Amino acid sequence: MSTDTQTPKPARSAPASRADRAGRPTLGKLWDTWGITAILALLLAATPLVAPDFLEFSNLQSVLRESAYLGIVAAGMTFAIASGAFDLSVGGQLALVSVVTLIGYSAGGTALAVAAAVATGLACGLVNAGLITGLRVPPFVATLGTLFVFRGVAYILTQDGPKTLPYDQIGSPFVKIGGLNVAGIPLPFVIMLVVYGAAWLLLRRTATGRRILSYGSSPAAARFCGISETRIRIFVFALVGVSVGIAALTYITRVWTADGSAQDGFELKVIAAVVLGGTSLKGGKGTLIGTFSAVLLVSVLNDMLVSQGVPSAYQRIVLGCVLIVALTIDGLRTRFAAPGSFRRALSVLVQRPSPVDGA
Amino acid sequence: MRKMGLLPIALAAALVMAGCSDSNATDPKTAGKDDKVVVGFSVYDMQYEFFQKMEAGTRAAATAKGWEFKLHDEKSDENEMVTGAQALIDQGVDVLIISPFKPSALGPIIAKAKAKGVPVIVDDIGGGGAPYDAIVISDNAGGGKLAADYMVKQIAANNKTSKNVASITCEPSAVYAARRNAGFKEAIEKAGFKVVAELSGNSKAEEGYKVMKDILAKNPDVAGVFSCNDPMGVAAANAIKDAGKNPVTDIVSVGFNADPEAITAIKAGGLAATVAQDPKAMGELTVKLAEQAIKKQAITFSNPAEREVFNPVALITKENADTVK
Amino acid sequence: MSAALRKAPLVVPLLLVVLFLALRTDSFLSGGNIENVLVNAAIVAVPGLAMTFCLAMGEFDLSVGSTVSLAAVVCCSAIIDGVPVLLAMLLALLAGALIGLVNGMVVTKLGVTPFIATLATLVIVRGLALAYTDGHDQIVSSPALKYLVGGRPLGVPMPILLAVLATALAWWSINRTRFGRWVCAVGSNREAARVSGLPVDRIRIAIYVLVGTAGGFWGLLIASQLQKGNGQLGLGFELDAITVVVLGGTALLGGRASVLGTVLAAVLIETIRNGLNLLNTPPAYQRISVGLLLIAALALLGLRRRVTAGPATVPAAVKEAVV
Amino acid sequence: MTADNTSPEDPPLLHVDRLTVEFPGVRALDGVHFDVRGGEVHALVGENGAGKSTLLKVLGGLHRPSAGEVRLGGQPYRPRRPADALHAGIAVIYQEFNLYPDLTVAENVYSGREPYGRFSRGIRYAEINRRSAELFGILGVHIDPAATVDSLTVSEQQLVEIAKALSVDGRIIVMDEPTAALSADEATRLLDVVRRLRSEGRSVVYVSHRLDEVFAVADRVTVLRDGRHVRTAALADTDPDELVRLMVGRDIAAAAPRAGVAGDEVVLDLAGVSAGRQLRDVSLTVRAGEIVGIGGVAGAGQPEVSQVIFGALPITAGTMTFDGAPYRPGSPADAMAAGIGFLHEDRKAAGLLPDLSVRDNLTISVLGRLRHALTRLLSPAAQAGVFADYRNRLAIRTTGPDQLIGQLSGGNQQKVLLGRALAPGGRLLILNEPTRGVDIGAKFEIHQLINELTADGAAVLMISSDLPELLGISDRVYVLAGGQVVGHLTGADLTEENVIMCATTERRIFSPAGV
Repeated sequence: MSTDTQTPKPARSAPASRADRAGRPTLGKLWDTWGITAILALLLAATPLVAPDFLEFSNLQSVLRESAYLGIVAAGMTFAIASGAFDLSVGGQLALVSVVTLIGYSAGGTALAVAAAVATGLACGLVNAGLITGLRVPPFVATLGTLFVFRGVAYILTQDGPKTLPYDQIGSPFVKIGGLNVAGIPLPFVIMLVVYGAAWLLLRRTATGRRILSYGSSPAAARFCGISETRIRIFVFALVGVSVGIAALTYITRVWTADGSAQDGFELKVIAAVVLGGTSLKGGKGTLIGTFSAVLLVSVLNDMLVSQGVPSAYQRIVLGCVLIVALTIDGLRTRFAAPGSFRRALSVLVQRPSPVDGA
Repeated sequence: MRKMGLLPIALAAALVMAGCSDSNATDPKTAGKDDKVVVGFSVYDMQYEFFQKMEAGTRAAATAKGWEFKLHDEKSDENEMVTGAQALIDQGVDVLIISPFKPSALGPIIAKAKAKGVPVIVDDIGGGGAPYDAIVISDNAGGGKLAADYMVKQIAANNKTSKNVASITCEPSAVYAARRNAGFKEAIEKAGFKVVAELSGNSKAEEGYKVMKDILAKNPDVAGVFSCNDPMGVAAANAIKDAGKNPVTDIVSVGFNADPEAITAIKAGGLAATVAQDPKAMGELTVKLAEQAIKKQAITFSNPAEREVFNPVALITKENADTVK
Repeated sequence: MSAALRKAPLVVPLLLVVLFLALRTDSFLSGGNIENVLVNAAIVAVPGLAMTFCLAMGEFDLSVGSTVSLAAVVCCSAIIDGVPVLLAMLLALLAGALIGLVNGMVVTKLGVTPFIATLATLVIVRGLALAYTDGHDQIVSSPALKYLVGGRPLGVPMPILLAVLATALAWWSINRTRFGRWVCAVGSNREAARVSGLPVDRIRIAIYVLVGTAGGFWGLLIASQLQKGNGQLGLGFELDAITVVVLGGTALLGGRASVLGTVLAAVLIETIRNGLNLLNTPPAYQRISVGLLLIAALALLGLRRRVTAGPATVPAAVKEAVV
Repeated sequence: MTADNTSPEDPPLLHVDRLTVEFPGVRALDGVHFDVRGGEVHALVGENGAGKSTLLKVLGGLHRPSAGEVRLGGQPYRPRRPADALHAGIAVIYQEFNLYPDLTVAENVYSGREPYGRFSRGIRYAEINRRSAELFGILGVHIDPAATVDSLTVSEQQLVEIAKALSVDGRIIVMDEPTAALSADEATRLLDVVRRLRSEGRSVVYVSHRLDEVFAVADRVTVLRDGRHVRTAALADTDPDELVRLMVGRDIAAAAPRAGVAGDEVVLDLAGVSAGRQLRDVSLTVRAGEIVGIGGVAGAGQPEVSQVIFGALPITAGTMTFDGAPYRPGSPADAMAAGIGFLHEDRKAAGLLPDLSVRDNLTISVLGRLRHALTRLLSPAAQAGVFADYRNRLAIRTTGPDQLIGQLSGGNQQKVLLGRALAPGGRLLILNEPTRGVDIGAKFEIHQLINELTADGAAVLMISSDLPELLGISDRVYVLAGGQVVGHLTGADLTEENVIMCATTERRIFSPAGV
């Protein structure tokens, strides 16, 4: 090829070609928000065939009532994960808050119990936040540590036996929280809906929500936008704590008892639900709609497996596989289709190795 | 954007609607008034052999009576226990038998059962102070006492002069299992022994092994060890063996439950004794009580104050190990 | 001395704890008890070392606890079926390696974040162990298997011997060999590793296989102690393994590893556990002590970083997030 | 200048023929021709988005072409992964650093190619440390091969990247903006290294926005625009004006004329400010309507000055005055509240919020005033209004407010971040490297915008390592060295020579007219 032959060709308009790159809502973008909801819808559509009993009214009520405490904590956790951290201590928090709430109830009735739940949750969140911002412990380790500590304190408080709602309190308004229905909808689920409504506003329609997402997306950049890391951390972990406080109210009024071992492994369930919903563990993104649907999906699936008499060993296997499959779709999408198409992902699956990732 | 927020709510509403339309079709009350008696059994955790046997006994007895048997597995989770047991009641069982993972969580279940007029028979673990109709329970404290009496005898037979023994407990939340250690302690102290170490192995074999090693380091002269369950009991006996001592003739090791691994170990000289509960018989007994409850017949209680019906416990040693099925 | 302390800051609390226990109990310093503590530490240190590689690579493996259970089940049921003990042990290790391979493939080829992928296998593998045994104990009586924890070649308990070997190997591997440096390179900046031509996916898969195999080995040690396998073993062990690594000072973000820290942390945790038992402490306080220890160690690290580090300048290479 | 060791008739060493690279929805390269001869320095120029980086990534084995062919030494060259490129003797220095902050310099340089002992399997550290030191000797810098990379300055990290490429001993070395993070002095030395590589018979593909460098070192130049080949020419046959015209497809003036008029009102005053060991006794003044530049070699304390003023770095001595009042910000939030806008020099690491939309990226600094008075909820309309305002004013090319910022070109990203700095409407703007990694067209627009701002009475403090920019639009320039002010240049003293003199020698020049 000789040195200077090419003369400038009339170029296509650059903005037009750039516009192709990422304009319309793509399949990928839709999946981000609605993917898990779509799977939930599919599952529900299949229920009449697989598990006809599922659609019985009382069963639906039971599923919704039972989802609430997981769902409410998952809403709080969505903020933590969107900010780029997660809270491993929620299991310990739930145990401790539940124990303190029952102590509060026996000491001062419903009002004190509700106040104790929210206050204890908030206090747990602030302890985490203090360790993370004040002592600079990474959130993973800080909350792993407080998971042990909160559970330990709950154990100490229940050394003489689990705290229990006495049976003669069956008529008290506190107990009603877990059992009452509002227009046929279980009260815990109503509380969960309210929590999600508020959380959605907080994440999407407030400056704080924007700042949390900004911080999760790039802590360094957020700092130079005048966003205080300390305030974000405190807010987010306090929020998780309060969500546990609210969740504990719906939990304890349904189960009536708590001690240090309550809901062992709860933290992993919550994180799995949030991630299943489409919130990225890397931070910067959060979808409450996804979390909501994921919580229901897990509950519905669990209920169907239980009602169909699937042994618990196989229930585990099914739930684990669902997690991997859902996240695989997500992983393939974010990995291959950054500008938003499944085409390359498919081509890659057919002809290995991928052009994006060699080795 | 606004639509996005509403859709899940709409979805949930649709879900509830779907439920509404169906709910008239199968009214639990009518289902309950079929000729065929339906019995629901909510079991602690089917991963454990003990409860597998209990389930087998319950199922066999119910089927023998021509009842329909519905099973629910609590999977060692109080939330699943409440949800699943309440679901059984919703499904219209005529009587509920439950071996509760957390007895203190029986309240909401029994409240729901009472509202629907379903009697509740508790099988083992504990009653949590709730108004159940009857509870079939192994005599935990009595079992601990059996273990202590045997241990005293065996220590004497071993020609040991040490008056020190150890006790390994389940997780701190297992208050009913703790009665075993309490019964053991009371009886053995009466016989002039001292419980020099009372430590938790959290019901796990791994931790039972470690804890026994710690006990051996601290009190090498212990003459016996009682464990709150067999996985820990056999593990502790293994730790004793690994320390070069004999779990029968040096340190009298006693477990609780008569799990197959304990029976195997006793036959092989790897464990001195265990306290047998008979989960199968307990299951059968609950079905008998359930029938009485449905027919509103009076139940004869071993301890009327707590509406307890004791299922006897028995000591299993090498002599009678073969008799355990 | 101060340089050594900076490399292994856990020495200080360890010495304090040892001193305290030596004064407060008469049995802590007995030869049998020290050996007891060291054997327990060795058993958690070996998988901890594998997990050190994983964290140095900036990733996690939560499935270890279930791997322990499945490996113990595989080994014991193979022995029951008449498979020679050595072969049964090999099968258990293979099972662990296979779980690691699945983890590695799911993480690299399917692009699922490690936290979630291994959380899913944690659930699945335990399900497999339970389904396979149907909840029954797989009881064996095998002196050959017992040798793994009970043997004393050269008068040293086998687990300690193995842990010392593993520590030396891990230290050399991670600090001095290509493979180890590649692992740290991937943990430090995965994109750069790819551009530099490192076989990133193969390295990641290799680490998951390593952790899986170590989990299998852990299962063998437990099976050797208890002479049985079942679906309930190893519950929560994944957090034990991660705890010793993190307490040992290996950065959660990857890129750096502290092999000696992991071993010291294992010794420290087991010493405290043993000490609390010698002092007849109620179990509730044991949990709290581990939690507080973790927080305290990392808080000290954080404070030191804050004192010595300058202002927050932004590193040129953007670190990948924890997961 | 011209390559004597090969004649134009020889088959080229590397031949890129009708290369097309497609991503879903985008054609990044469209039938591009490009060739490199043995022992030649071939410059590749074009605006951001022209396809240069894509071409380099094909050569480096990171992208695979959808059509066309690459031949290396006459053989088809189809790298499937970066390792293949290295084996074929092609070393690429990408614009983004690819370093391991936790590993040592030598480990970084020899990553993937470490020599190791046969039996011990241990890496031969003595050897790689020695060889790394030799490479730095060639580059004329002292960097400890055993130091970890996170302890290095940005320019040192760039030099490690260069050493990495040199260590490959490749036939073709590809450099993408290698001088972007280097001081003028280091850049000069790098150009010497490039010449030396050529004299050794190696080929260099040199990508740069800086046409002066291209003319200083290259034999031939290829211009790309919108993913297409525009022209390849010997340097002797072209001139900067023509290249700029070919790159942007139109004529533009080289530098925007200065429009602002410096007033007398002092907006910002620093008196004897120190910050740890990084800044010592810095005094400077910025007046309304003025553009004040800060120059110096990399690592002399320029970003630290800006961070002290913006409250991101604590001040340990001295005083600051802002708008006539004592000023001591505890955090960037304080500085923003006081009325200071800030642009960070590292767009990728500390500027962009990559998961957020362009609208959110722009309005994040003013969310507080976009809330509904009663509900305190954000008003989407108000956000959209602010965004539309700056989109028009800064001519941001985007498909819409919801587009993710990562999908914009570098220049447009920078405009969004400028909008973020401007939106609070403060009196003082601190602009760190306002046009780094920005194409020529956008650069011109940004300069114009800065001018307009000062015409409206804002004060601008601009830190730039791009000397023509620094001298072209600043009214006055402070020169830093070792965290101290070593020069203050105004009027006739404001020359490239004086800045370099102050920054790199003991001489200090303080223009009498200033302050």
